[in-house]
Amino acid sequence: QAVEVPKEIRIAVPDLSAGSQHSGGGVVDVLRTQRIFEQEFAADGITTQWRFFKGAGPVINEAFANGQVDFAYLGDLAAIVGKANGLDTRLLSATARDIKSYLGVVPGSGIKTLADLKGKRVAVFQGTAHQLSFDAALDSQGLKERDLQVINLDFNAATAALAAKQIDATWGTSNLVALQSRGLAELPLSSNDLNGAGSIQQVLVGSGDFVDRHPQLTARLLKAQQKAVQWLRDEGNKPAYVKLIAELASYPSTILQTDLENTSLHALFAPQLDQAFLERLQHKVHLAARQRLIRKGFDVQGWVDDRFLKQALGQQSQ
Amino acid sequence: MSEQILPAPTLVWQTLLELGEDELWWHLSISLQRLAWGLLGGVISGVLLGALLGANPRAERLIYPTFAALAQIPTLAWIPLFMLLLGIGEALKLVVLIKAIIVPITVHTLVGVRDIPPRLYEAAAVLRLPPYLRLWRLVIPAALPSFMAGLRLALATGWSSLLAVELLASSEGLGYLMVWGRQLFMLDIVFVCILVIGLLGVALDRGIQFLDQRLVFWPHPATAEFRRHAGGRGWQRLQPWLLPLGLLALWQLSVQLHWVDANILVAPLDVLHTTWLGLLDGSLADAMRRSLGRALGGLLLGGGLGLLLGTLLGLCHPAERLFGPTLSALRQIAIFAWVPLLTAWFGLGEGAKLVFVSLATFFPLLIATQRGIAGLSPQLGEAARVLRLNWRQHLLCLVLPGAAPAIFAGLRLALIFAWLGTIGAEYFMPSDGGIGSLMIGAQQLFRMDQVMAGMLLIGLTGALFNTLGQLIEARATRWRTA
Amino acid sequence: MNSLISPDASKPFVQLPSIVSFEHVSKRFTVEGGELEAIREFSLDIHEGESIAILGSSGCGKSTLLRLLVGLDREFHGKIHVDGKPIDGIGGECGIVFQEHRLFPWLSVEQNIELGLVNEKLTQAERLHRIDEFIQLVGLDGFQRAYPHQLSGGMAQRVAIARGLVASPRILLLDEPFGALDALTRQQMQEELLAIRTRAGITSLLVTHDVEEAVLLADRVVVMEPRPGRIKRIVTIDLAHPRKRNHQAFQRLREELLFELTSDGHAITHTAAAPVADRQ
Amino acid sequence: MNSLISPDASKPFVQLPSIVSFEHVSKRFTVEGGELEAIREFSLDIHEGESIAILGSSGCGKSTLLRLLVGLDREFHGKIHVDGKPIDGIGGECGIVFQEHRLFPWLSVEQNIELGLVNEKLTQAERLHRIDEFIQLVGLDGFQRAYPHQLSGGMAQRVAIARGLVASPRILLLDEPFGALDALTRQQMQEELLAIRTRAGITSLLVTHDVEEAVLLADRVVVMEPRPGRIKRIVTIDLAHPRKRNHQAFQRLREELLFELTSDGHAITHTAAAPVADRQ
Ligand SMILES: Nc1ncnc2c1ncn2[C@@H]1O[C@H](COP(=O)(O)OP(=O)(O)OP(=O)(O)O)[C@@H](O)[C@H]1O
Ligand SMILES: Nc1ncnc2c1ncn2[C@@H]1O[C@H](COP(=O)(O)OP(=O)(O)OP(=O)(O)O)[C@@H](O)[C@H]1O
Ligand SMILES: [Mg+2]
Ligand SMILES: [Mg+2]
Repeated sequence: QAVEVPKEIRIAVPDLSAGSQHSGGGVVDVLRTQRIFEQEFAADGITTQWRFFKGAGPVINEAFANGQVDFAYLGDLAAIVGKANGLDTRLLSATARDIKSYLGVVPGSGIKTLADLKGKRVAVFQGTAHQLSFDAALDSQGLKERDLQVINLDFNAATAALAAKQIDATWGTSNLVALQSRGLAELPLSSNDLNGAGSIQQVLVGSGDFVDRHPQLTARLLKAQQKAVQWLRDEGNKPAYVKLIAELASYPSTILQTDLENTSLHALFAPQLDQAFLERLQHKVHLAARQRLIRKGFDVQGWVDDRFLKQALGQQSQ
Repeated sequence: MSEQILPAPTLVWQTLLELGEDELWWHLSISLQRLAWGLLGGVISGVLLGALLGANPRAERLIYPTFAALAQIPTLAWIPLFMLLLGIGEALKLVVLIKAIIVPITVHTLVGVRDIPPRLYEAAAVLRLPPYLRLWRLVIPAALPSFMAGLRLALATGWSSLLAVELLASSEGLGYLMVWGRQLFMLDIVFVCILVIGLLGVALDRGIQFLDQRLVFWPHPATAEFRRHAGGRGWQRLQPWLLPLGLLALWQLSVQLHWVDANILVAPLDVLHTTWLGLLDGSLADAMRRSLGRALGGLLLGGGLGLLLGTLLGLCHPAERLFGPTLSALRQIAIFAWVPLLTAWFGLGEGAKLVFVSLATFFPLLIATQRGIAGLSPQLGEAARVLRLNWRQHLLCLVLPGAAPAIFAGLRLALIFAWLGTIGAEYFMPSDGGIGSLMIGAQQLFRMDQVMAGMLLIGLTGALFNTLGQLIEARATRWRTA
Repeated sequence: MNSLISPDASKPFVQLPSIVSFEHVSKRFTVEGGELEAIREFSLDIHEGESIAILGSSGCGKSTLLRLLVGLDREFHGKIHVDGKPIDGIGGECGIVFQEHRLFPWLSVEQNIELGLVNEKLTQAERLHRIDEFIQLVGLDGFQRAYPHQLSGGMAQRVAIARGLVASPRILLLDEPFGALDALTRQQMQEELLAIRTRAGITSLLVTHDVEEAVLLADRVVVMEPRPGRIKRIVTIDLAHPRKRNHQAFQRLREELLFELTSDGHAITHTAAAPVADRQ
Repeated sequence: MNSLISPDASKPFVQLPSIVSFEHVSKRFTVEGGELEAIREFSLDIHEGESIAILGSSGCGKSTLLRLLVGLDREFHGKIHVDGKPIDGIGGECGIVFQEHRLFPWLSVEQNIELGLVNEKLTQAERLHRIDEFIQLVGLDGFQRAYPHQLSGGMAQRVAIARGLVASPRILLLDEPFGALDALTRQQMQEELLAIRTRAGITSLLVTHDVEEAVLLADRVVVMEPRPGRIKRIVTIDLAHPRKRNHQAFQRLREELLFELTSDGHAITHTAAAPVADRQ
C-alpha cells in the first residue's frame, strides 16, 4: 500500500482523574504506564499521543469529527451517540464490561431499592451515559423516569446536592464510593444487584478513515493492546492495578478496592465483542432511541469491525 | 469542516422548524423568564453596590478588592455552599445568574458614579440638592452612559450563565437544550439555540443601544479632575484587608458553631493546611502557574484585540455600522457554545484554550473602549481637529487618555473574565493541568478542602491582579489625581 | 483721599453684626510636587447686607477664597466664621455663581434654574412664576427648554446667574459672573443685581476684573496681590446709589483702584507701567 | 463721521487680495423643535493682514461665525472662501482660540502648548524654545508642568491663548480671548497680540465684548445685531498704531461703537437707554 505512514497515532480518553495526573482507568492506564504503544511503534518513528478529555463524551466526538483523533476509549453512550450522528467510527474492541453503577442515597433515608425511589428526588446528568444506564436500571425493575422526580445535575453538582441533602438519591459510578467512605452517602444498590442492568460498557473505537488507510497499524495496535489486557485479566495483578489507578487518578485506594471487591478482573476486562456484549450495546441503542437521546437507532452488527481483534486474539491463542 | 461540527444552514433551518413546532418556544419562554428575573436582581443589586462603591472611596477600598476576588472564583466552586443555603430550586438559579450579572453592572456603575465631573458635583453640593434630587439630577444622568455599557455586557453574561444555571436541577430552558444537544452530539440543535439566542440578543442589545442614544442626548463634558487616591494613603492601605478578615472570622465561627456542615464548609485552618501542602508538593503551584499563563496570555490577546477593535469601531462609524450588529450577536452566544468550533480551528492544545480565554476578555474591553470613545468630549474633539493632530497624535493625546477611565473599567472586568474563562477552558477542553482541573477533580471526590484551597488561591491572585490594575490605572491617569 | 481706609476702619456697617469673618486664612496647594501658597493670611469681616468686591490679578486666589467660604474646600489654615459659627460643610446661607457656568448638561435651561429653588418652600405656581421671572431677567425668554450645549457662552453664563440668584440666598458669592457678557447686557445685569440685593438685603461677595463694576456695586473693594494671594488694600466706596459712572468721585475711585492694581508686586512686570499713566 | 463706512468701502486693504470672504452666509439651528436663525446673510471680505473685531450682544452668532470659518460646521447656506477657495474641512491656515479654554485635561501646560506646534517643522530645541517663550509671554512661568485643573480660570485661558498663538497661523481667530483676565494682564496680552500680529503679518478676527479692545486692536469693527445675527454696521478704525486710549479720536470711535451697540434692536430692551446717554 502506498499510503505514507502517519507521524503519530492520536488516542482520546475521558479523564477520570481527580488530581493533577491523567487517568483513563482500565486498560488505558496500563498501556500508558507500560508504554506499550510507544514501544510498539517506536521503530516506525510513530509517536503515540494520549489526549485526555474532561467531560469526555461530546468533546471526543467533536474531536473525531474534526479529524483530531484516531482512536478513542469510550463509554457506551458516547460511542453510540457519535455513531448515531453519522461519525464514521468502527467498533474495534470491548475494553471493559459491566462497569458497576451505584445508587447513592442520603444516609438514613431508608431507600433500599429502586422501587423506593418513587416520588423521590433523584439527580441524574441528562444526556450522558449515566442517564442511559439509570434508565436501563429502572427499566429492569419496570420503572420509568416519570415515576420519580428526576433532577438534572452534573456529577459534581449532584455530589454537592447529596452532601447538602437537597436530593434523595443520585446514580453514578465509583466517585460515589468516595462519598460513602466519608459518610456523605449510602450505596444501597449497584448494577450488580440488578443483574448488570444499568452497568456501563467501555469500547475502543477507531476512526474509519484511519482504520481503512492503515489496517496494519490498527492490527498492530490491537495486538499490542492485548499485552495490557492480559496483564489486567490476571487476578494476581489486582492489588497492583488498584495501586496504579489510585496513584494516577488521585483516588483513595480504598474506594477502588471497594469498587472492585467482588469483581473479577478477568471478566471485567474481557476484550471480546461477543454476542452478550453486543446485545448489551444493542439494548442501549434501543433505549437511547426510545429516550430520544439519539434520533434513530442502528444495528450494532454493522458497526462492529472485529477483524483486528480476532487477529490479535487468534495469534495469541496460537 | 465536518458537517457534524458545522452543520449545513439547511439542516439547522430544518431543525429549527422541527423544534419550533413544539418545545423550542417553551424552552425559550422559560429561559427568558429566568433571564428577566436574573437581570432584574442583578441589575438592581449591581447598581446599588456600584453606586455605593463609586460614591464612597472608603467603601471602594473596603469592599471592592474582596468583591473582585470573590467574583473571580468560578460559580462551580460556589455551588455546594449555594445549594446548602438555597436548596436546588429556582432560588439557586437566580443567585447564580445574579452572581454573573452583578459583576459588569457593578464595575461599570462604580466607574460611572466615581467619574461624575467634580465640578458638577460641587455645583450640586452648593445648591444643596436633597439626596433624591442629587441622585435623580446628577448621579443617574452622569453615570448613565457607563451603566449602559455595563448593561450591554450584563445581557451577554446573562445569556452565557443561563447555560450553567440550566444545568443545575433543570430540564428545561434554552441553556439546557444547548448543553443537551452538545452532550448528544447534535450540534444542529446547538446551532438552533445559538441562532435564537443570537437574534434575541441582538434585538435586546440594539434596544439598549437605542435607549442609550435616546436617554443620553447631551454631549459629554470633558472629565478633568478626579480628586481621589484609589489606593488610599497611610493606614487606608490596610482597609482592603478588613472585609476578608471579617469574612474569615465569620467562616471560622460558622464552622466552630456547626452552623454549616463541615464537609461543605471546611474550617479555614484546614484549608490553609491543604493549600500549604499543595504548594509544598508543587501540585497547586504548578496548576496555578499553568492557569496564570493562560489567563494572562488570553487577557493580552483578547484584551488587546478588544481595545484595538473597540477603538476602530468607536472612531469609525461605517465600521461600527458594518460590524456592530454581528459583534453584538456574537457576544450573546454563550462562550461555551464556541468550544466545538474553537477546538476544530485551533486544535486540542493550548492554542484553543488561549483563544477561549481571549474570547472571554475580548468583549469587556471592546464595549468599554467603544463607550469611552463615544463619551469623549466633543469640545476637545473640535480642539483636536482644529489643531490638525495627525491620527497618531489624535489617538495619543485625545482618544486614549479621554477614554482611559472607561478602558480601565473594561480592564477590571476583563481581569475577572480572564480567570473565569481560564477555569471554563480547563473544564470544557482537553485537560492539561491547571487550577480549574484541579478543583474539578477535587470536587469529583468532594474534597472541599482542596476546592477551597483553589478558591483561596484564585481569590488571592484576583485581588493581586486587581491591585495591580488599579496601580496601572492610577499611573496612566495621573492627571486626575495630580 | 478719605475713601482709602485701612481694613478695620469704620462705616455704617460697624454697628451691624459681622456675618462673615475670615481670620488669618491661608491656603496651600501642591503643584508639580512643590507647594503653592494660594492665599496668605487673609483677614476680613463682612457685615450683614454689605457688598464686597474683590479685585486682583489672574491667579491671585479669588476663586479659591470663595470656595473656602462656601465650604467646598476644608483644608486651610485660619478660621472662617459665618454667623459667628465656624463653617462646617456646605451651609444654607451661601449661594454661589461659579466662574464657569457649571450647568447640568442634561437639564434644560428651565430645569437648571429650578435646581436653585429646591430648598425653597414654594407652591408649584410660585415656583414656575419665579423661574419665569428670572428667565426674563437674564433675557433668555424663548430658550426655556434649550439645553446648555445649545446656548452661547454668554447665555450659559446668564443661566448660571439666574440659578444663583433665583433663591435669594443670604450671602451671595459671584465669581466673575458677567465676564462673558457684552457691555449692554452686562450693565443690565449689574442693575438687576443691585436691585435684588437691596430689595432682599443680601450680603454679597463679587469677584470681578472690571474696576468700574467694583466701584458701581460694592461698599468695599478688596484689592488683592498675587503670589501669594493676600490683601493689598481695602477701599471703601461711600457713594450713594444710584451711582453715576461719569460722576467725579466715581472716576477718582476708579483710578485709585486701577493704580492700586497696577502699582507694583504684579507677577507680569515687563509692561507694567502703561495703563494708569496714560489717563490724565 | 468719515470713519463709518459701508461694508464694501475702501481702505488701504483694497489693493491686497482678500484672504477670507463670507458671501451671504446664513446658519440655522434647531432648538426645542423650532428653527433658530443664528446668522442671516453675513457678507464680509477680509484682506490679508487685516484685523477685524466683531462686536455684538451675547448670542448674536459670533462664535458660530468663527466655527463656520474654521471649518468645524459645514452645514450652512452661502459661501465662505479662504484664499479664493471654498473651505473644505479644516485647513491649515486658521488657528483658533475658543471661547472656553478647551485644554486637554490630561496634558500639562507645556504639553498643551506643544500641541499648537504639531504641524510646524521645528527641531526639538526650537520647539522647546518656542514653548518657553510663549509660557513667559502669558506669564505662566513656574506652571509648566501643572495640569489644567490646577490653574485658575484666567490662567487656563492664557494657556489656551498661548496654544493658539504659538504656531503663528496665517489667520487667527480669537473668541473673547481676554474675557477672564484682569485689566492689567489683559492690556499686556493685547500688546503682545498686536506685536505678534504685526511681526508675522497675521490676519486676525477677534470677537470681543470690550469696545475699547476693539478700537485698540482692529482695522475694522463689525457690529452685529442679534436674532437673527446679522451685520448692523462696519466701522473702520483708521488710527495709527500705537493707539492711545485717551486720544480724542479713540474716544469718539469708542462712543460711536457703543452707540451702535445699544441704539436699538437689542434683545433685552427694558433698560436699554442708559449707558450711552450717561456719558456726555
Ligand atoms: N449647537 C447649537 N445648537 C443649537 N443652537 C445653537 C448651537 N450653538 C449655538 N446656538 C445658538 O446660536 C446662537 C448664537 O450662538 P453663538 O455661540 O454664536 O453666540 P455668540 O455670539 O458667540 O454669543 P456669546 O457672546 O454669548 O458667546 C445662540 O442663540 C445659540 O443659542
Ligand atoms: N486644585 C488646585 N490644585 C493646585 N493649585 C490650584 C488649584 N486650584 C487653584 N490652584 C492655584 O491657586 C492659585 C489661585 O487660583 P484661583 O483659581 O483662586 O485664582 P483666581 O484668583 O480665581 O484667578 P482667575 O482670576 O484667573 O480666575 C493659582 O495659582 C492656581 O494655580
Ligand atoms: Mg477665578
Ligand atoms: Mg460666543
